[in-house]
Amino acid sequence: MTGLFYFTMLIALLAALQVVRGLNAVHALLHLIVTLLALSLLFFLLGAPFAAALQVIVYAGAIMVLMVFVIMMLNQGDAAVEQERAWLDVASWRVPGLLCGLLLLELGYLLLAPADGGRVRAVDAAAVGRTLFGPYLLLVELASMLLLAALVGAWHLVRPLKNRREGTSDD
Amino acid sequence: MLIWLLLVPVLAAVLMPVAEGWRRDGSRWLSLVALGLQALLLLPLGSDGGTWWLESRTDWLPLLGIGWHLGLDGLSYLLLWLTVALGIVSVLISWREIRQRVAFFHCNLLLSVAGIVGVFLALDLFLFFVFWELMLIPMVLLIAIWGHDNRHYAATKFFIFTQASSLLMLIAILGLAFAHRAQTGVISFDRDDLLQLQLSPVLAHWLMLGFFVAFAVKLPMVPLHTWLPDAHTEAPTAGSVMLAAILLKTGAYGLLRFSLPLFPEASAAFAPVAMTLGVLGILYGAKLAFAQHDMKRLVAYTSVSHMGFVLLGIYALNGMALQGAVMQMLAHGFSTAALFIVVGMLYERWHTRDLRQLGGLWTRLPRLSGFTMLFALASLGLPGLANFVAEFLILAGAFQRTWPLTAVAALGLVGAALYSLLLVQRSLWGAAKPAAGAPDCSRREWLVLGALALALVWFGLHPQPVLELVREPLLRVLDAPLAHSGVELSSSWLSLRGRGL
Amino acid sequence: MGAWLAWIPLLPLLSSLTLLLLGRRLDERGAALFGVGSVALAALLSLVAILLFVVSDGTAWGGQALSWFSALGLEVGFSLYFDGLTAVMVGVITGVGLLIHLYSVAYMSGDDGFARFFAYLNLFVAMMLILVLAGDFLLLYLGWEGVGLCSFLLIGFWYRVPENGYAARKAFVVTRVGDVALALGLLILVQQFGTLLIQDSVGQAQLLWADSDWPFWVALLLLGGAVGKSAQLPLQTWLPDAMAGPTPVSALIHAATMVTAGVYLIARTQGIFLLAPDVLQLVQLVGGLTLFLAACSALVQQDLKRILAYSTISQIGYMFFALGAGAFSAAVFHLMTHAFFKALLFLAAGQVILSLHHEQDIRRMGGLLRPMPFSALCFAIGCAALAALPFTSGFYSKDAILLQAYAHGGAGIAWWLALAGAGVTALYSLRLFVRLFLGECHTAPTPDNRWPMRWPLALLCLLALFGALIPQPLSDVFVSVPAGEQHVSWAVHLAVLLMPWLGLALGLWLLLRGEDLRRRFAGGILARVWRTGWGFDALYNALLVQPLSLLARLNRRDLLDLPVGFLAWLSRTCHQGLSRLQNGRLRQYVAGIVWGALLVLAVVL
Amino acid sequence: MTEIPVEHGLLFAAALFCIGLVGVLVRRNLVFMLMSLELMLNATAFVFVLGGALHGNADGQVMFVMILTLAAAEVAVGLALVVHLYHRHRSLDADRLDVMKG
Repeated sequence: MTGLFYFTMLIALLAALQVVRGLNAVHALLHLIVTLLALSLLFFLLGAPFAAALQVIVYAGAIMVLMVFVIMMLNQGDAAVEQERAWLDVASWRVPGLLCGLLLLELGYLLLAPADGGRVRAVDAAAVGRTLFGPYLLLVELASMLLLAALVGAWHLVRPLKNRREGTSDD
Repeated sequence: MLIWLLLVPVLAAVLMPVAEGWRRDGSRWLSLVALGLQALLLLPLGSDGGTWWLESRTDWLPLLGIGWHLGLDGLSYLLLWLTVALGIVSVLISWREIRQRVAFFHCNLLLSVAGIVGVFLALDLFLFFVFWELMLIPMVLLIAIWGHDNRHYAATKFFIFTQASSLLMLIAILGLAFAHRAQTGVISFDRDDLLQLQLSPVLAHWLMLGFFVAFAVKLPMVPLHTWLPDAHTEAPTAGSVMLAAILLKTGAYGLLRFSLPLFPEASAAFAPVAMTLGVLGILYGAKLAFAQHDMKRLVAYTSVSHMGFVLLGIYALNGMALQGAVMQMLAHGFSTAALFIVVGMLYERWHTRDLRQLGGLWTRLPRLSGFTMLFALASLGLPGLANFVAEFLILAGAFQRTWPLTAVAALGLVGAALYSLLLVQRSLWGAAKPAAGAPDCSRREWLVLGALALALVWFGLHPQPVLELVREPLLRVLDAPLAHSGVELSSSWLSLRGRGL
Repeated sequence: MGAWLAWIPLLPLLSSLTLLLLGRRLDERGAALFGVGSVALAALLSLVAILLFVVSDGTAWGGQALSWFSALGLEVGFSLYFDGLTAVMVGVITGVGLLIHLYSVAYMSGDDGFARFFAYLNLFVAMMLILVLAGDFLLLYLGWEGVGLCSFLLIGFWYRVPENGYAARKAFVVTRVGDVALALGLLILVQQFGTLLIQDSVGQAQLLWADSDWPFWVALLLLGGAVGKSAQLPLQTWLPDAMAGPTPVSALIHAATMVTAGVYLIARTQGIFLLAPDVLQLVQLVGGLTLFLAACSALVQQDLKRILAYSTISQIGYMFFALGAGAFSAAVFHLMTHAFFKALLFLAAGQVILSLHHEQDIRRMGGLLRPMPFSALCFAIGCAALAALPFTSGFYSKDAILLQAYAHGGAGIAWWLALAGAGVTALYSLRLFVRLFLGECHTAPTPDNRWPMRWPLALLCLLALFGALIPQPLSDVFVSVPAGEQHVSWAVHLAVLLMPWLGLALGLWLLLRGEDLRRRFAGGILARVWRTGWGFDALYNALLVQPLSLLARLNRRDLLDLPVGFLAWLSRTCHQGLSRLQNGRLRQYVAGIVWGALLVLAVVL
Repeated sequence: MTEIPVEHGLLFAAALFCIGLVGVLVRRNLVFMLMSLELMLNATAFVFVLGGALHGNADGQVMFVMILTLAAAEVAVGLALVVHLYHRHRSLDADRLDVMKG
């Protein structure tokens, strides 16, 4: 079981690296989905089956589908890959790599200091539901409002440009 | 009664759009009516022997000791007349010059007048500060909207200078209020209450400086004068008139009404410095005026020079000099405003203020030139015109305090001759440069200039009404230092050498 | 008494105002009627006043007519004072003034500023009368500055020529320097006595200032004012340039009346000057030096009016010399006679100039005796009086000055200068006459037969010849200065009498040798120095005018604005620097956040 | 249940987060930046779930749900912006989108 855990972690990290390095958007997206699925497995292993399910359904399902659609809409071909290759020269990696490496070092130093192991305990969906609609009810409402706002915003932004020109004259 | 003096211009300002809709020159007529109404309100007022001719006191924010405390005495009365008169003049001279957003222009003008009236009436320091700010904003707008080419720079500079300095005054006012709480347990912004304070010399000194800087910027005093030439040059004529004739006077008024009575010892100790700065202003302003090519800028620098006399007179701290200072406020109000109006009229005709492009105006516009000559002569302090009485009294008063400084200040008279005659010579005399065909004074222009000329001659030959009017208030200002301080002023710094100057 | 005296200056003043306001609607006749009529009335009134004064055996009239203002600690009124000195001055001003007004009607006819000219001229007469009638120093100061103003306006009367404007401004500014000194003197009086009434303050000075420093300072400052107005050293440079004005103006203002105001002032405040013998010595020295230097300058000038201008400076120098020597009444006497003969000379010169179509250079004149006999006669009389030839009015007054001065103080440097000056005066008078009227005629003058101009000249000729006979009621005015012990010997008398003849003889000798003074000195440095008025103009130009205008040019933009501008620049620069960070690059923002996180973590660690 | 040291889980989250961060910093293509952002969100979400599992209560998973919501909203709006910007500028280069700079 522990072995599986570490193996999944490795897969997630490798897939994530591929996402960051990838030149083709669709390939990167597929790697991202691999990462998400790996995380879902990790959640399951951590005794959070509800989270794992949500991760698969909502994240890997709904959200990623949305991204696939958009990538299809943008319809970038081989030229885009060449573009990415041009943008991702070695020089552009240096500073971000350095920064993030430092950040990782600092985080690692922080996290490794108190070596205090512990057992993970399973929390089932019912418990999550009770908490969610108990003390966190307000948060749920707020989240729903956030989603609504995002919906309206997204709709507004992707209205065909021609209509926008006629409706308002904001540029 | 007093509240109506304030309300009339405010109401008129609010009604401005209505008047604009009523007829084409509606806003101009409404402004005239409002100012005329104010004049009518002022007309029947007179002294009843007490400190204040009229006083009204209502609570405003009693918790903070802020009251709606207004009072009118001879000094305010005189300056209110000046305000109303020059307000009317400003409306009249804008008749042709201002063509855009006319209603808004007059709205600003009247609001500014309201603020100035408030400044001259307020006896509560908080209220005073409110009015002080109120008169500033419309003025900035007048410059920024209807000014000449570089108006935004000038308006911003004017705004920052006055705002920064009035911040210092606000701090000083708060300091006074808290000092009052420390002594009596009650916070108060009322001038009457604050007059009773016993301040430690150090505190008094710093608070006095706060007031002084705010008023000195408005005055303006020389190193803090640099906003003035820009603001004057870029403002529309009415704006320059209001600035020169009235707004600058609020600084001197503030010194007389608040700075001197509230901090008698500190002011007396500070007087040598202030007088030196005044003399510096006289000479420096004259020197800069002499160097200018831009006629309006020249007149603006003469303002610096003339107001240096006011500063010198106020801090000479004796009756003669104070009366002279008030007289100078009045005379400068008329003469400089008149010169600005003349420049405005020339600009209207030829669209230039550059002395190098003007010249020989006597050939082109004999009547306007005659007026220009008269006003230039007033500005150089020719006896028989109002400025002379003022300058002589100031010098005579200052001489009793310190003769070396006064002797240097008197050189300002030579400077005045230099720049005034330069103005006359370069604009009126010589070969006629501007194109012919511009009309001489219209009837409206004649009326305005004639009235100002008459005022200058009248107060030059018969300044007694003014001197009478301010005698009592000024004596009260002088009483304060003597009664409170017990410092023997006259002998200790008859000569400034003793003070290490 | 007193109230109606105010009408003497008021009449010309009102006429002046009328002309200023309505001048453009009046034709020349109307303007002349106002201009001359008002002065004639004023002259009539002053004649009445003088007669009444003499009849009432010479007690001074004074009186407060109206209050001007009363401030805290100072009261000033429009008060008038009339005594013998005033009588002389008023007589000279209105008398000579009337003649010059009459002359001007013809001289100025046809000028498009005719009404304006008379308005200014009337204003001048009014101001001058106020000056001499004033019983209060401040009122005197009003007249003092007023005449300065009129002088300015009239020098610049032909305003289209730029040089006239400069000359006018120079005249006003230079005299203003003196005026400031005068004003400071008045300030001392205010401080000490709290009053500016002339008689009161002089009286108090004599009572209270027996031994103090104040009389020295007051007298010195008053002298400063007098020196400015009367074009004495060191403020004499404006007068020759002032000749840019129309000739009647030169006659009235810059010869007969205004420039003698300084003499009047010192004579009026004799009480204070007597308390300050040092200053009185200075007055004498100033007068002596001025009269000699100016006479030398007059010797080599080539402009007709400039010769007369330097001669005026020189003659006023005589008056100052006399005042300083204690010969007050002699000074006033010379003031009067000088007014007569110098007005005569100027008006005659005006006639010549007009006939020669505004030619003023004496090198292009000559031989005018035949075409212009009347002018020649006038000049002859005027030059004779100027040179103090016997039995002319100038002879009596100059004799009086030199002899009284000797009697009071003996022969000091100033006295020798004055004596020598008398010779030089005769020399340049002769030169002037010879250059104008003898020799060959180079030009074709129009005849000088305008009678309106001749009448005043004829009267002035009479006055220049016999003016010395007019009695001066000065006996009560001046405290008689204790006469010195100097015995005036016959030798002194003889020297004074012979000195002008000596000058004439020298001139004639040179003339017979066929040499002209100008040619003799032409190449010489001395002549050049003399011609430029001893280089005072250049000196002041280098010392004062140039540095001042350089300063003005350098600091036209107001250096004090720089710190303010620097603050504005600083905040704008900072703002631009910061706004560069806000560049809209998303990735750099993120990098910024990461840097921040790194830092915070590093601090926490 | 699984027996792993907490810090290993946390380290994994940190590593994932840093990878995502590198992506945001390095990529100029907006779509890739959004994907990297998803990585970072997931890293945080993992920490929450881990914490909840350790303490044995549901709060961690509640927070996960919230992050999920947030991610959904963010992706919706973000993608809408991407589409819009692509229409306007014909490019997905983040460095070119600086027209609002002061």
